[in-house]
Amino acid sequence: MSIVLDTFTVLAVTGGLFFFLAGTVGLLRFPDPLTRLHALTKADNLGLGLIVLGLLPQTNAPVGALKLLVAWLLVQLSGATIAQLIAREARRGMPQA
Amino acid sequence: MNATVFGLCGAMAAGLGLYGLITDAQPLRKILGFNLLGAGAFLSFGVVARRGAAAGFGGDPVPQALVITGMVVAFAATALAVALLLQLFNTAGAATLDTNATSEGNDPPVT
Amino acid sequence: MTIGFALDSAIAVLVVAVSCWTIIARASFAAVVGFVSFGLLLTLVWVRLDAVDVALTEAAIGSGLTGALLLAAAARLRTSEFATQAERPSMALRVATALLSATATAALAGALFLLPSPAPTLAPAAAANAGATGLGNPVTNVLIAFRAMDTMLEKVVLLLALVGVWSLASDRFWGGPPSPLRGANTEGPLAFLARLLTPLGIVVGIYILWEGADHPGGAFQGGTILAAMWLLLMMSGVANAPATRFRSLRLVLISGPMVFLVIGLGGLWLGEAFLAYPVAYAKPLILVIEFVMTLTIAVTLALLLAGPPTREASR
Amino acid sequence: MMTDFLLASSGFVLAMVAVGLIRVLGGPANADRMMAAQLFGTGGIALLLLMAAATNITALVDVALVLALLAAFTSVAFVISGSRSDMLEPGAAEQS
Repeated sequence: MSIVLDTFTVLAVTGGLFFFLAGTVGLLRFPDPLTRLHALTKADNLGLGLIVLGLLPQTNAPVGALKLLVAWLLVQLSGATIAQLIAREARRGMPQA
Repeated sequence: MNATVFGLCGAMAAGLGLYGLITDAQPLRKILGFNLLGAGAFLSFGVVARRGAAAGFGGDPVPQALVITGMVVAFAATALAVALLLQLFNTAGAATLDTNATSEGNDPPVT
Repeated sequence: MTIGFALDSAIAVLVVAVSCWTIIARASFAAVVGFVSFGLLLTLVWVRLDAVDVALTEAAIGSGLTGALLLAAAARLRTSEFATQAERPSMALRVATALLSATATAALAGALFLLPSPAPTLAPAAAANAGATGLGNPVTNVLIAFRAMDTMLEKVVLLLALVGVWSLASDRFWGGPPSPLRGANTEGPLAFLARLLTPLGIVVGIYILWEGADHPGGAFQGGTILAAMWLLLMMSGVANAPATRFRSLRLVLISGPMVFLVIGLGGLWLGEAFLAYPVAYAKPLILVIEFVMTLTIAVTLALLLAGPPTREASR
Repeated sequence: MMTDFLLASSGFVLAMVAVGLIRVLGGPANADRMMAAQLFGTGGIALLLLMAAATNITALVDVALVLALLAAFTSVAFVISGSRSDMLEPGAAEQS
């Protein structure tokens, strides 16, 4: 049973790491703030979600799992809104840049 | 020992903060430098706390508590410094510590 | 262990790189962003040093509140920035300062390397006396019981700093509210975020306070989170900065140090010492102090950040 | 074995945050710099959660929670002061 769970953890965390890598590559390669913001917020959020999913079997108490999910929820809620706010700023600065 | 790496890092941050505090002409950057200096000192003290790990604790709790107190006091000092700086900007029209610049400039509006 | 060492070294190199950026960046806004990143990285350092209580404080005060304070100041001073940039000190002064800073760094690093080998520690003493308070978190024990005098005086320092900030107001604004913290466009997403995040944040803040008895956390960290949530409401325009003349507000501001003082004098009156808690009531007394202190810290920190009153008090 | 994997994973996320941080601090637009807190809001939290699982210190999850809240707060502060300094831009930018 624990082998199955550990394999699941390794797979999900590796998947998460892949999306963090993708987000960073996007951040480095994309030409303007809006696309860079896209790379950062979309890919990293998916990466964090997969890592949280992968870590769930490793928690030894239900409270621990709940806290992981709350952390993920907090990032989702704030990330979506803040990405929009930063995008507005980026768009106002665009004509000059 | 791992903690030593962070001790070195704290010492360097403190040195960089001191450099910024003295050489940068902008008061806001001086405040930043001062905070960097403080953070470096706290970090060095944190290494001392880590070295004192005993009795099942990961570090000596007394320096840790002192660092927490220090951080709150540092915030209070920074807030007061920033308020003074903004007041200087509002009355003198420029955020500068150069006494010649302010006395030559237009007279501060009396409030 | 080697993976851990590589991780620690990478964090340390990053911390030094970001502090360099904070000093050399041209624009103040960029420098402050560097400083906020520095604070967030320090949180990781404290975690690696096994000082989770300090990590929580650093995340909340060191990078969060200090960052917001300095960012607002950088935005206000933007027009004056380029004029002051011209006043660069001479080359000789800069070289001399670099030498001085290098010496200070070397001295600090040397002091750490030359520390006696079984380092002096008060950890066994803190462990031996933990039973007197009934709390499981040694750092909370030190803060509230063993060195309660420091913590009480630190509350007084916070209050004095606030008096200092308020006294910068001109006479006719005394007792009025500080400037609004609002940005250019607060409608829509920002107000939505503030309404959604604040309840969650208050729960997390109280949870951190509650955890502080036996696990990392406590009044400072919980209070700072509550302050940040209140400021978020003010920044998004959902709530307004309060007029500083309100009696209830001022009562909250002084209640933290007052409760501490009263309980401390009570210890003296009972024939023990100033701030000595009677053993049977130690835990409930400490909980009362922590709870009141959290409220005082939250309100004081938020008002420190809001700045001096700039508008007339409405009657 | 699991511990090593989780610790190495947190090292990988740290490397990603480091590269991203260097990119973001360099700008050129202030909008880029505002992403710094967001970067820690996702990367830093992933790192802390991985470390918590690797070292079995559950309190690190609390640090991640606090960091998530404060990163959101700091991001809002970034956007608000960034927009304020943009409002002052004409004049300031031309003087330089």
